[in-house]
Amino acid sequence: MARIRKAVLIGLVLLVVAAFGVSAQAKVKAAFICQNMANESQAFSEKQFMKYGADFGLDMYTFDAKGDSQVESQLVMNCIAQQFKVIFLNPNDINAIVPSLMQAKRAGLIVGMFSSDLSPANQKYRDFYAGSNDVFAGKQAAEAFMKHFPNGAKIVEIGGQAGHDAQIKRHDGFHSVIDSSNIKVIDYKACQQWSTEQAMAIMEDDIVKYGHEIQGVFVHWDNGATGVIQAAKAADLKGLYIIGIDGNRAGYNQVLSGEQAVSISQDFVAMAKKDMELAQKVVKGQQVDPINYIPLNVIDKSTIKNFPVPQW
Amino acid sequence: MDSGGSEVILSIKDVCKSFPGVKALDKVSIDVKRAMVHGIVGENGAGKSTLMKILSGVYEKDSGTVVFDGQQIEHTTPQQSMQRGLAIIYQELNLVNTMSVGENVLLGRFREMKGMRGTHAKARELLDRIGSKIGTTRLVSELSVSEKQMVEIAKALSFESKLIIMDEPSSSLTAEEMCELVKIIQQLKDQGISIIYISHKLDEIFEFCDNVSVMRDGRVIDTKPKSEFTRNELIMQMVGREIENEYPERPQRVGEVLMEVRSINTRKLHDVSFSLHKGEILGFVGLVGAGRTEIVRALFGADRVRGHQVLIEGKPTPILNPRDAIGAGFGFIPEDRKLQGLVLPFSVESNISMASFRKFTRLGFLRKSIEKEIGTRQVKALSVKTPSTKVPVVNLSGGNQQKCIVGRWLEISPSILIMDEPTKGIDVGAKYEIYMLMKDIAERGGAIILISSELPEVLNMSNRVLTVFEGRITGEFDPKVTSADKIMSAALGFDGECS
Amino acid sequence: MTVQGTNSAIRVGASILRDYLVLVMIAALVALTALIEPKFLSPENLTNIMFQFGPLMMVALGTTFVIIGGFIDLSIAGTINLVAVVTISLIQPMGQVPALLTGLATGTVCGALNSVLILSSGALTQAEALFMTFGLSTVYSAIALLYSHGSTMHFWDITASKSIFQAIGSGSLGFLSWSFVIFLISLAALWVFQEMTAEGRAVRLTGGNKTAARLAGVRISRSIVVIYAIGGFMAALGAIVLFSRVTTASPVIGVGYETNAILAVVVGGTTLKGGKGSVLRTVMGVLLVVLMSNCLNLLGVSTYLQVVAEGAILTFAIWLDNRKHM
Amino acid sequence: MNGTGKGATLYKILTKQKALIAILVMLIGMLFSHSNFYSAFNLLQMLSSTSILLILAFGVTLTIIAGGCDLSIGGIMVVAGIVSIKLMNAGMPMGLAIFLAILFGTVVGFVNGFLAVHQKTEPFIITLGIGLLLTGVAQQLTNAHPVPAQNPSFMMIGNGYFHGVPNLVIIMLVLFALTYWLMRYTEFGRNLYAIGGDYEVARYSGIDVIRTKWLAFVISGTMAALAGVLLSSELNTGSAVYGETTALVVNCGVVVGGTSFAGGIGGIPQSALGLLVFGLLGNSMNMLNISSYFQIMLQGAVIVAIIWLDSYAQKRKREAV
Repeated sequence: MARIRKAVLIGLVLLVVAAFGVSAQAKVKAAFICQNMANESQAFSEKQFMKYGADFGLDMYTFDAKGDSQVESQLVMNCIAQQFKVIFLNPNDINAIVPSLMQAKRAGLIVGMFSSDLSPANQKYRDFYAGSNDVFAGKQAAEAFMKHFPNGAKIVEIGGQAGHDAQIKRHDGFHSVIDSSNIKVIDYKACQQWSTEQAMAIMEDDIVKYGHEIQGVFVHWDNGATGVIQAAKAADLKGLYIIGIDGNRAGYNQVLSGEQAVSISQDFVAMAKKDMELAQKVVKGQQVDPINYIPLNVIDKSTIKNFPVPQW
Repeated sequence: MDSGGSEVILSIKDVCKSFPGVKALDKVSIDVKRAMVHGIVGENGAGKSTLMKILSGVYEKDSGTVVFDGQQIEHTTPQQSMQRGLAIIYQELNLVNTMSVGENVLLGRFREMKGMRGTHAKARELLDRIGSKIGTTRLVSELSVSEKQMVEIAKALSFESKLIIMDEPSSSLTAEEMCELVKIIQQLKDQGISIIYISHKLDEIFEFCDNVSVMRDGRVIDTKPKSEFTRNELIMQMVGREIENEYPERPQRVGEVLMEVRSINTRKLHDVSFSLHKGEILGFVGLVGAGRTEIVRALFGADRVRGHQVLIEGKPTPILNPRDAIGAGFGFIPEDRKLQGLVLPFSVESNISMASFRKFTRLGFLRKSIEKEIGTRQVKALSVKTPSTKVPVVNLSGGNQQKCIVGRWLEISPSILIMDEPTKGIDVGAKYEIYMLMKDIAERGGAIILISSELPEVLNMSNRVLTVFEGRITGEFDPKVTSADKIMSAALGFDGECS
Repeated sequence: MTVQGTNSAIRVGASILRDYLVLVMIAALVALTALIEPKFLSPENLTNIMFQFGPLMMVALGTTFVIIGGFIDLSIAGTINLVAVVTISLIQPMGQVPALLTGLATGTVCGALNSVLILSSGALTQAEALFMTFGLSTVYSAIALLYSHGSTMHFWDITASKSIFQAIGSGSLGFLSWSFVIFLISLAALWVFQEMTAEGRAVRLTGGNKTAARLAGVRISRSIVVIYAIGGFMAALGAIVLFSRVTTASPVIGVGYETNAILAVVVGGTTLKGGKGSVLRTVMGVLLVVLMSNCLNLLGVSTYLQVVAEGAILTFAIWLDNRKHM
Repeated sequence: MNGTGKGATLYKILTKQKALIAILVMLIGMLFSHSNFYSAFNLLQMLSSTSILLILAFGVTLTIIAGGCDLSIGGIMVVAGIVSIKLMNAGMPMGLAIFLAILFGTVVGFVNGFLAVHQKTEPFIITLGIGLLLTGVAQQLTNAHPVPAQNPSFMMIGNGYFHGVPNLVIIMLVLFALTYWLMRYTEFGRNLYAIGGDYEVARYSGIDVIRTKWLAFVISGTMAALAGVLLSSELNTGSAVYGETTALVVNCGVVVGGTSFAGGIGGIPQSALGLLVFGLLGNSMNMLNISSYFQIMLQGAVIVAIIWLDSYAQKRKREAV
């Protein structure tokens, strides 16, 4: 018993020692608070910050909010306590993060939003924003449908994780455009997780219900599109016009093979670089544009050759 | 204090109670007088516990009247009956193990006692009244059985009880603790408190009861002053037939040494060594907690004990777990039938076949027809009363449940059968059958290690007894020639007897 | 007499209703849905259901034994995550058969590891097992994340042959899907284990009363290892069916499976108290859970209300099932 | 164990309090880190952010000590938060909205108690089902959109300070004192211990077991709703996605602290320590910049280690022959 306890203690102490050996002296201490490292697009973004941080004179650290709004606001507090100069964050919930950002501003931190921006009323609590915004992605998807079906069509929409920021924005952006068109969304369902299997199950059930009525599918994420494609294949339903968002390897390959019509991609590399560039300027005391849109890439059969193979 | 003697404190008239399929009580009438000890005897299933539960308010009667202390009682709850002055001490001790003595004595009356301090003060006072020195802040889980009994009595006294019902209080008490209890019963009687004393043990009934009622099959057969009963009459009324002897003759064919046990040492046991002969019943005598159970558990590999040596027919046999023990020819009937012996919701058959998997499996597959044969064979051999071998064992009476465990071991015909309290909570008739089985096993060349808190049982059944005191073996006796007193004093670790 | 006769007939009817409550609920659900949406009974939809219940069914079948044995396993989600990413990543370097075997072995090892930790600590209560496996689930998930660096892996990254997985995912043998065939085989094997083997009986006895079983010479330690290993193996099988079906594997693919599996097992009528239950009951439980989502989808009920309905029906089923034991 | 007096007592406390040891180890370990861990700001923030989990834990502890458990708290929490904000946004005065939201928790607690105590359903599985149901209710109420609060003073409850101490910490401490008093110095609390220790004995002793245990679930539901309101105030938003794993984490924390799932053993201080282990661990790991996946692993490992050690100690005690 005593031996075990001792071992645990020694282990923990070693861990502590190892950890502070790592912490080097800072240039400008900056932190990226990642939405959820278990989500691959977010994990990819985190890698970009780590990779290019030094180029912008930043000593980058990353934290993981684990998809939890409360953890995320705690991490902001944590960064204040650790006297970070700059924080970048991609909020799980743009409203829930505001109270902690108020504190961050009061403590004098430079706050940069990544990928999604605060609502206009709260934008005073951040310095700048770089991103392409899921609302736009949703709008782009709607426009792509309208372009492909000028005479109207019946489509279904399959949402990402219910209540998740990206799911909400993609859905809202999509509907802000599609609702005024002649394209009819005959069914909409969100998933309980970003689960390919759930997207597939919903699609299967939709196929049973609507069969060949369905002409197109808007699915909130490319990995979900994988499930939709599998469901369509199994039911031998050809010629579906499928649009997904992300532009990751799944989306890229599916567009390449013709199974998916369009993948709308956010350029996380450019987004991260832009965010850090802005931070560098603010640190130097220069004025920056508060809102910086990174253009979305609409990857389809005709444009795919212009894009490199995505790294995630 | 009232004059006592003839005044009736509790009058039960024509009380009936049915459960689905069973008539548990059939027009039961009993009068209990003030400041008297009223014994109630009867086999298991006679309806004693049901009657007590109706009195305490756990069950509701179907018909009949109950008058307690001049008040007719219709609907009642345990709380109300306690407040009226009717307390009950159940067979399974009724204490919360995770709480302190003081809180247990005054359980559910924290507010009334004005907090923790008041609770402990009142508990101290009550314990002092029965001359007990148990600390009120001790955890109940750390107490011995007799100490727990004292706590129960203090709890009963806390309500200013006029009548205390004791449901088989002695079943887990040793003789010494029993002396203590007798003294307290006498004290309570002197204070004008009536006692209903439920027991199987005729010795106790004859020792201190004033009146005795006999119950059988949900009916009261007879109520008389103790002095008007003879022992045989009492037994006959309980069983409904005449039993000539309570115990069969001892097994006759003791042979050479079968097993030798050398120096079991644990925190509780000190250098325990003994031998066992073929065809012998070896009894262990000692207080609960003296180490009797620990010795046999160590022997059987049930507890983690290392360093001792077991030689069976001269060959060293390492036993690390119960499985090894069974392989070496042991059988084990544990002290707690329900917790350690049976899988209650399972069928009679699978409870019997539990230890003889090897007999009805081939290549890892069960052969159910053989299993059924095993079940049927043992049910028949031991005349277990059950409608079928598929019935859940929980539906059987205590004695029949015990027979299932015995049958489990008989099926693998062990050379050494350990029986820890084999007749606890079993009625007289079933007891005799179990004694006959023991004798039978021994005479067919097996050996039995018997542990019992009922001294007459050990002394009458064993060929040889070992006394255990504080983890040591303090003596070896031949019960045929040695007096019970002498054996008892060795088991108590002192000379003298209780007054 | 006649009154009594009717009464007892009612009583018998009620007891059948209670015993086969899940079946009754399934029947009601099917009838209701078929009435409103006739497409429910179309062959396409039946094929759908056959594919949809694959992964949960595997996982729940394994969990059944853990629960019969008187324990509980929350590490399933972590195990699925780990097995999915490990297996898919090994198809390319090792070839599909070794990858498949390694995946199944990984799951079994995770399960066995659960039991080893439980046994070594002497944690013999369900609650201890509950929290220990909850912690282990987190550990397995973290390993899956570390192993995959958080990224999703896809079939088309694999140039080597992956025909087995494709067959499991969407292939059919006659009118039965391969995943359904795997289910039937596992069900048969597990049913034989449960009903006809000594070890199956030992598991049941362990769940019924550990102390008594041990004192009667039953190897309860082995039973505990066996139930968790089966749980892990079936979780691995579930993971493989799952990622084959969707042709991708992410390190969070198994989220929610542990509670769904336990719910399905309990709704089926296997009691959490241990000792009682059957894989056949679990099949009914899973059927109810999967049918419910299928029916509600077809009826056009929103995802949110589906969750409400699911929670309500499950709560009701558990409550009713409990009534019969009272 | 052979020591005497204070030494022995200290040893006993140490072997019983795995959570306390873990906390001490972390506190000592952090002394050697070059971080700002030991700043008043950080420590208060850490405490503040653990407060909501602690409040949930206080309620759950009551049910666990009574021999039950409550896995519906996550669901209650999110629905209560959403309800309070929705009502406020609809123009209801803040006090009334909060009151109604908390009342909602009381009602759910009442239903839980009915099912788990009165109907004697397995509390573990039935509260899991209720929790699932409530998650759906939360999604339905909000259409799965987070609802921001429009009343600025609502936000101040969860984000304000009182003499430099976060409000949340003060509320948590008040509730700690209240529940501690309830469990230690009232008949209700002592009866809960008795019920968890031995249900039948408590019943035979005249304790109204059903009502008392039922009340524990009601309190747990109420506290969960209160925590939900506070969480929504802290984040100024109500959303269906909060609290997905909260229920398991809180119940686990309570057990890690030393409150036995078998019932009858443990207490409010133990639960507080158990949850603090998680709060402190998360904070320390962030301070040390341990990478995310390792953090997840370490968290799991700590749970496994503490439960393992606890079970092992019990096994040793059982086997000490």
